[in-house]
Amino acid sequence: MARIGVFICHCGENISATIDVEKVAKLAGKLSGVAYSVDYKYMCSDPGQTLIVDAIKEHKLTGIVVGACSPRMHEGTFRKAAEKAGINPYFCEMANIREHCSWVHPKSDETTRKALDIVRTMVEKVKNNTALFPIKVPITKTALVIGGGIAGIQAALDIANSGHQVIMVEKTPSIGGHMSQLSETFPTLDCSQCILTPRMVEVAQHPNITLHTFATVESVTGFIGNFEVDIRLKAKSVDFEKCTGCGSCWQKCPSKKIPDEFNAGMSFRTAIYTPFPQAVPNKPVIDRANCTWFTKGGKCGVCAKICPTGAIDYNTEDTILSVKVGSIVTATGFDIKHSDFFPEYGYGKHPDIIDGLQFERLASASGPTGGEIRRPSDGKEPETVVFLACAGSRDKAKGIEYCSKICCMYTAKHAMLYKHKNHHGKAHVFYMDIRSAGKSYDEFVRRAIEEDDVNYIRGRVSKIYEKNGKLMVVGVDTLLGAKPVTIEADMVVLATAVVANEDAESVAQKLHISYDKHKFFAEAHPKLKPVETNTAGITLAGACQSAKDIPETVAQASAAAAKTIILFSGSELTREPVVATVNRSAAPVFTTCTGCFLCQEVCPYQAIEREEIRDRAGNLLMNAAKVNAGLCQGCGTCVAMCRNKSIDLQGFSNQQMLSEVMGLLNEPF
Amino acid sequence: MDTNQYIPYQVRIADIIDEAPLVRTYRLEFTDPTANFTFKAGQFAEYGVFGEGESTFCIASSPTREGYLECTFRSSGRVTKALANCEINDIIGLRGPFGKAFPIEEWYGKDIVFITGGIGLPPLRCVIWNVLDQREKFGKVSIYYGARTVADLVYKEELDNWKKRDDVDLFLTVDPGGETKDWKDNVGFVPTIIEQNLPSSTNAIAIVAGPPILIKMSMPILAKCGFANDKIFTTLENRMKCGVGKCGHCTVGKTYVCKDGPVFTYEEVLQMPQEY
Amino acid sequence: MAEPFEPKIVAFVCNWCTYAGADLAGTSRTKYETNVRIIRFPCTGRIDFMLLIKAFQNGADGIIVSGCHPNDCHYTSGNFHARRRWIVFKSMLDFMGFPTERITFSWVSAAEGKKWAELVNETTDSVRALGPFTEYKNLDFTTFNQMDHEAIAR
Amino acid sequence: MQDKAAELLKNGTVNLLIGFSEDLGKRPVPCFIETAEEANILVFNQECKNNLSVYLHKKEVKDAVKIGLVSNIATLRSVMQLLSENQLWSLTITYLTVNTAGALVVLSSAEELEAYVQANFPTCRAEDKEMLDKLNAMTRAERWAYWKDQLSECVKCYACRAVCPMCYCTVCTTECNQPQWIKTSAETSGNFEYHTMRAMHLGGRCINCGECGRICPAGIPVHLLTAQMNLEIEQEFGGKTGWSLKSEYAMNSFKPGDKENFIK
Amino acid sequence: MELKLLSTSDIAVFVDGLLKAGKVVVAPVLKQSGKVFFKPVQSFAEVATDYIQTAFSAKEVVFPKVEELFTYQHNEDGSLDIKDQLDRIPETVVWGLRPCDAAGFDYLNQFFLKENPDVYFKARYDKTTLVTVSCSKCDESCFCTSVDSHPGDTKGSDILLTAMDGKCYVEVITDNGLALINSAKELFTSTDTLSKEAFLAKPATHFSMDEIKDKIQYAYASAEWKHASMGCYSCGACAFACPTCTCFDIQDEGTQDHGKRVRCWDACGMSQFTKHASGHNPRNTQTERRRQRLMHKFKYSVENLGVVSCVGCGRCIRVCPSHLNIFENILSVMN
Repeated sequence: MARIGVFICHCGENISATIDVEKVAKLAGKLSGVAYSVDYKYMCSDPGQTLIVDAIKEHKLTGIVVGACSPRMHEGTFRKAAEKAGINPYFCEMANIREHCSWVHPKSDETTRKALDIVRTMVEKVKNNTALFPIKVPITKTALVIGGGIAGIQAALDIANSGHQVIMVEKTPSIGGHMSQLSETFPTLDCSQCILTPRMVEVAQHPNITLHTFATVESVTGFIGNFEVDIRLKAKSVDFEKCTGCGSCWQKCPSKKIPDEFNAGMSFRTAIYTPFPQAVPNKPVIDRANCTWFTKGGKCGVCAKICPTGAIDYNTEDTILSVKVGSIVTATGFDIKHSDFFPEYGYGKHPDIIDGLQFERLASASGPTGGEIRRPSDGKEPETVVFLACAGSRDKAKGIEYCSKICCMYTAKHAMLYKHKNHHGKAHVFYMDIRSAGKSYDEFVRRAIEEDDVNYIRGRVSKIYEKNGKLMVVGVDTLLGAKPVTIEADMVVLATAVVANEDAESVAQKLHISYDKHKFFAEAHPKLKPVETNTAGITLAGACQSAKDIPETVAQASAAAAKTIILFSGSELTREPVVATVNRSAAPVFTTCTGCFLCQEVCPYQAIEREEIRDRAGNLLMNAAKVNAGLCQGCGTCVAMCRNKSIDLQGFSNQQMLSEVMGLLNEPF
Repeated sequence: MDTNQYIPYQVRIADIIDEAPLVRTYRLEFTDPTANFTFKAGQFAEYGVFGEGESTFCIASSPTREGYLECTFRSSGRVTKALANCEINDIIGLRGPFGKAFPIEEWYGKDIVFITGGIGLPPLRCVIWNVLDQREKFGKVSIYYGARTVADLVYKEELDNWKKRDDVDLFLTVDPGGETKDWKDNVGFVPTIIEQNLPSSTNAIAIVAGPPILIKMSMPILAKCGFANDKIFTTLENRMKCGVGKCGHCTVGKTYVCKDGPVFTYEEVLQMPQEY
Repeated sequence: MAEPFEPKIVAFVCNWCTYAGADLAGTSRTKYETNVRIIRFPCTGRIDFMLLIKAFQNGADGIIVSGCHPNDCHYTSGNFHARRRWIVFKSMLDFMGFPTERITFSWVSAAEGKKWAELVNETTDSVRALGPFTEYKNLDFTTFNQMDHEAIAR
Repeated sequence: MQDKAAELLKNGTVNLLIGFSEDLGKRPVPCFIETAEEANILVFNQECKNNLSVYLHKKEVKDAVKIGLVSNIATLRSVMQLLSENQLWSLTITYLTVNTAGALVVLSSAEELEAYVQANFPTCRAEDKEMLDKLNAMTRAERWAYWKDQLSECVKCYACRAVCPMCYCTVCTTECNQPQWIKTSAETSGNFEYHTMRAMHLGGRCINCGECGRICPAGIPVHLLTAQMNLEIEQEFGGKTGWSLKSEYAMNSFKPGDKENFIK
Repeated sequence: MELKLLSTSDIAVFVDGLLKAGKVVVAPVLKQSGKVFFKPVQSFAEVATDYIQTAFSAKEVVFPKVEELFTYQHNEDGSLDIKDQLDRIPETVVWGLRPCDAAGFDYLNQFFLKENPDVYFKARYDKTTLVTVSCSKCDESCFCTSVDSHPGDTKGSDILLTAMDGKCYVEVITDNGLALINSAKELFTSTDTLSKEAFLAKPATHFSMDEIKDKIQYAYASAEWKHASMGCYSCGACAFACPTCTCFDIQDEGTQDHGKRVRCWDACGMSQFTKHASGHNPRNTQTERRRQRLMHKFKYSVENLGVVSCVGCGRCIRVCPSHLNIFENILSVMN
């Protein structure tokens, strides 16, 4: 048998007060396989550790059990000691006779017996321990940031500024995201673009950032530190090398009736276009779905003719760019429900029932109305505007139980902006509750109510219909005993629910990250890992995880960046070797794994891969599971799942756990 | 009352020699000094770790050297792993001796050719000692021994002093790629080495032990040298449990390797189904 | 004279919640019955049902299985998988007529030192009341060589 | 069926056909046919109960690659389950079965197989249901006595494992000896742990063909254990075994809302 | 060899008498599974009478499926105690086995005791008396007449009972048997005439040992083995039901400190049976394994012990999950 050393700690009085430590040490010494056993006042003290080190050397011990406090306390300490003595640190186990014994039981033979049982159990375990070595995973020190909104921008800049390479992928022709559409931001009412555009430019000019706009992520393989990503660069039809961004092409473009996404459909753009004046990069792309050249087969071609640098090339095609990155920040943002989602409000058929984003554009100086609040239908200044907070949100019936979080604030902002621009106008807000937690948020709402006398009505709006040119908003005022109220409005603004992007699910599947039932991406742990995902090396930033306002988004983005920078801080990633392994042996057995891959499902980390085992001639003999040590976190759920015990967990192996049970229940004498 | 063949002797591990990776030699002493345990070269025993089970391998020491017992094993299965974890002074179980021995007396005056590889040497070591201890009774003695790598050679010390002896021709070899830079002996598979140094078959006995492949490869060469099948001896190693011809694990056709063997002439082996 | 029966109880617990909870019970000196012996697993998901059977086979009178509350699993889903396993395992044993009340399943978080102490006490009391778990050991007296013992007894 | 089999063998769609022939006692015996000439020994009737899919794991069969499989619905269902567990990937199988109308049906692709199985999906066998109800009606002590008595007859011949298409592990837990999980000896306690283990491993995978119980030399109704498990699992978590080509194994998935009324 | 008469009504009296005398009586018992097993009984009332063949043979009485070889215990001082349980084996009467089973005992006796006597078997065998009942019924699996036996065969029995026309004829074959009779002399009356043939079952005869004995010599190479074994699931049902299969495994149960070493039935048909730790398996295919089993029954045991180790009880045929049929296999490989 092995040569185990047992070291029983008095922990001053903490253990010896209720446990007869001498007796435990003496009896432990008789256990089969125990070559040396001793008790000492403070094992964790320097002399205590020296005692252990010397004993290991002198008695040629193959493993040690320290009967003392919880392993969560001092396991590291004693493993170092073991290492110092020249044995593998994982041949050290702790018997928790303090927290689990001496501190919770009275002084008695029973307590002493329990202590001995605990020690014996660990002796049986350590007999079956094996030498383990930390797992090292190389790291590609380049980060991929998916999404060029404020979240992506913030994360990219933080990572780039720490000296690491960043690749940013944005699906639209320009970065900036939703924030660039906003007029002014609560609670400070400073101009959104004024604070955003410098950041956008910084991204474009940053030496460490490679920007790919009009591009999407095609596929992701590999694992933490070693992802391989294929990026689809959509055909821009414009050679950015040659293009100077002079703009003559889009000024001359004949197809001018395309709804402008940037202005939330409230104005039109051309087929060759830059989304907005401050776009980064400020160079146009051709929207092939709406370009006559492509829809009508080679007709038109004006832009090509007009272009002074000959940058237009109708023959460019999508290209796939393969990159290697070490970590991925997912900042794909969000979408909102549009007014067509609400039958009770006429499915958005009425042009003057608009959503929040549309109002942002109306209020924005760069918007279709140059910042004047005019209603879409006839361009008149509305005298009465009704704002509906919670349009869709917190509404089980609509399948959106959650709170969209930002609506209360921006509705107050909208009302305020309206009042500032139309001093005689009336602003009514229907709300369920006002949620204005956040630094100087509530003050902001109060300002809207008190200074800008916005009329807040607590209650829901049941329906909106048109009556001789007015929008009749029918609701109740629950504060006045559910008294029905009807307001004749000129314009209605719906603070529609924040929802996940249409393509959220497919993105998640490409990234192998999980998502909740609303398609928002799931964090690895709701409390302790709010930024990480279950796939090591992939982090989340911004509203793709859940509805967020700007400060929160920026904070999370910086957190995601920090996680990335931490990962990049070393040349390789070193991990505890407590990971699962699938057995392998010499031919003709190769492995006992039958390749049913039922274990793959239970792994929360996608750490179980498929390995094809082939003979010398290259014929496929069998498929077998293989654990990626870089991803495995060592929970061992797969081990308990495996019918033929082909997977085992280092440090908590089947042999070890069963030996513990047997050792515990079978007293030797 | 017949003796209970399932009750093991208790033997204490007196000494441990690490021969090669995973290969250990134990020197064993009987806890009961009165135990009268006598055996012949080629016999085997069942070595047991209580709680784990028993494993079969031959007795590697020679009856001509009394007072102790040696066994050499490679840890592969459950029992041998448990055995390998034993330390000096641990008590293990021993049942035996079992099986037929090599008819050494019949070989007096003859040349002896030992052919073996890897962990196949232990079964022959017993015979080799036996022969060397009464060297004068035999003719030429040559030993062909090889292993995968230098590290895998067992009984390194003995190999050295056999080499020194001028009354023993030792042909050492390691598989290609298994050599170290200071390796002076042959490189190549055992059969190749035999072909390069063909032994004479006149009035000679050949003893072959080792992995099945080695045996299969060597036989034609020996035939070429003119060894008759009944002049070639080998020892089979099938799975065994009881050692006394009851449990049926070791059967090859009608033959119980444990009691009818493990020592067979090649002629006898050819009579059997090729199920070993 | 016969000692009063003291049950042997084995606790299979996860490292992150219940083990830590038991540590907390210790650091806050919460006293409880000495009958329980803890075996530490990384996660409840790691606990193989065979280990429970083995424990009973080797003389355990009662078993506690405990881990993180749902959604608190350090590995996000280990305890969910475990829970499903226990649902099936329990009904399985029940179908075979096995006294499943000798197994206590529980969620004990790292903050619930007190709950841990109570859990141990309750379990100990109930198992003490159930008496020693002999049914399992007696199983073997149905095979031939064991009948010899009975024969001698007769 | 004989003609079809002959045809398949002749035109090389199938190298090896697994079906039934009869022995002197007119009992159906699994047979393995390699040439069209032998096809005339084939029979197929109510007595052909064996789940021949278990042979698909046999080396000799795997070597033949193109297999013809005479199947009853249980056999087909087990093949479905096996496919969902990523097995049989090296084989191309043609299935010969007889539908309820008594007509020969030939299925030559996994998709056809899935469609047929789902269209003819068997319910829990009446006799099993009856026994299960009987057992569940017993007090627990009675059930313990029942199984104790039954399992005491188990000799661990592992026939139940051998005839089970889902027991395809190259090394069964019973053969793992590092550590030794299951006692080798057929003492009742060891038998108990073996059968519990087997039931746990088959719950949610077993396709209720009932073979293990039918062929047990000691007449132990082991199939009831897995049948009961399947019922429980179906009720608790839904999903049917051998229903879909993609894995719907209840035991490697979970719902946050799974019951926990038994957890303190 | 004596011949006696016992009135059928006295059978119960006799058996219960044996029980009172403290003997363990192992007899066929009908269990809920509908199968009949040899079980120790407490009274004759439990004994099943109407059955063709028990599910398993009675070999378990002398060769239990689990035999405790010894217990071991490490002591505090490092010493080790080893104890066997041989002294605990009780006097046993096996009641109501079939002549084929008794013939099986005859083989077991030779196998275990002829060479390297097995003390555990001996201890049990010496304390066992076999009371056989000749067969009036048989089924298509029975083939004892093909292997030099018949439904009234006395081979291996201590006593053979043949029940006909309300009386029970008692053939006392051995001293053991005589001793048993004498324990209840009063129940038995002497008689001298017995012609039981008319009352015996007539199982079909498929071949004769003589033809086997020479044809089997060439069977090894037969291509038929593959067909004979393709259907084999490689379980141990046939071997465990067989009255003459003797293969076993030896296992330790317990910890390294204390526990027991047991031997338990094993089967040469199982894939792991001959497998080396290295993974090398001398009999790697089922063809080789089934051939080994059948050749052992009909050839090897004849060569080793001079007796066929198949008694024609037909159990292997009844229990085989895929209905492999031993005599059909033998016929096919011989022709």
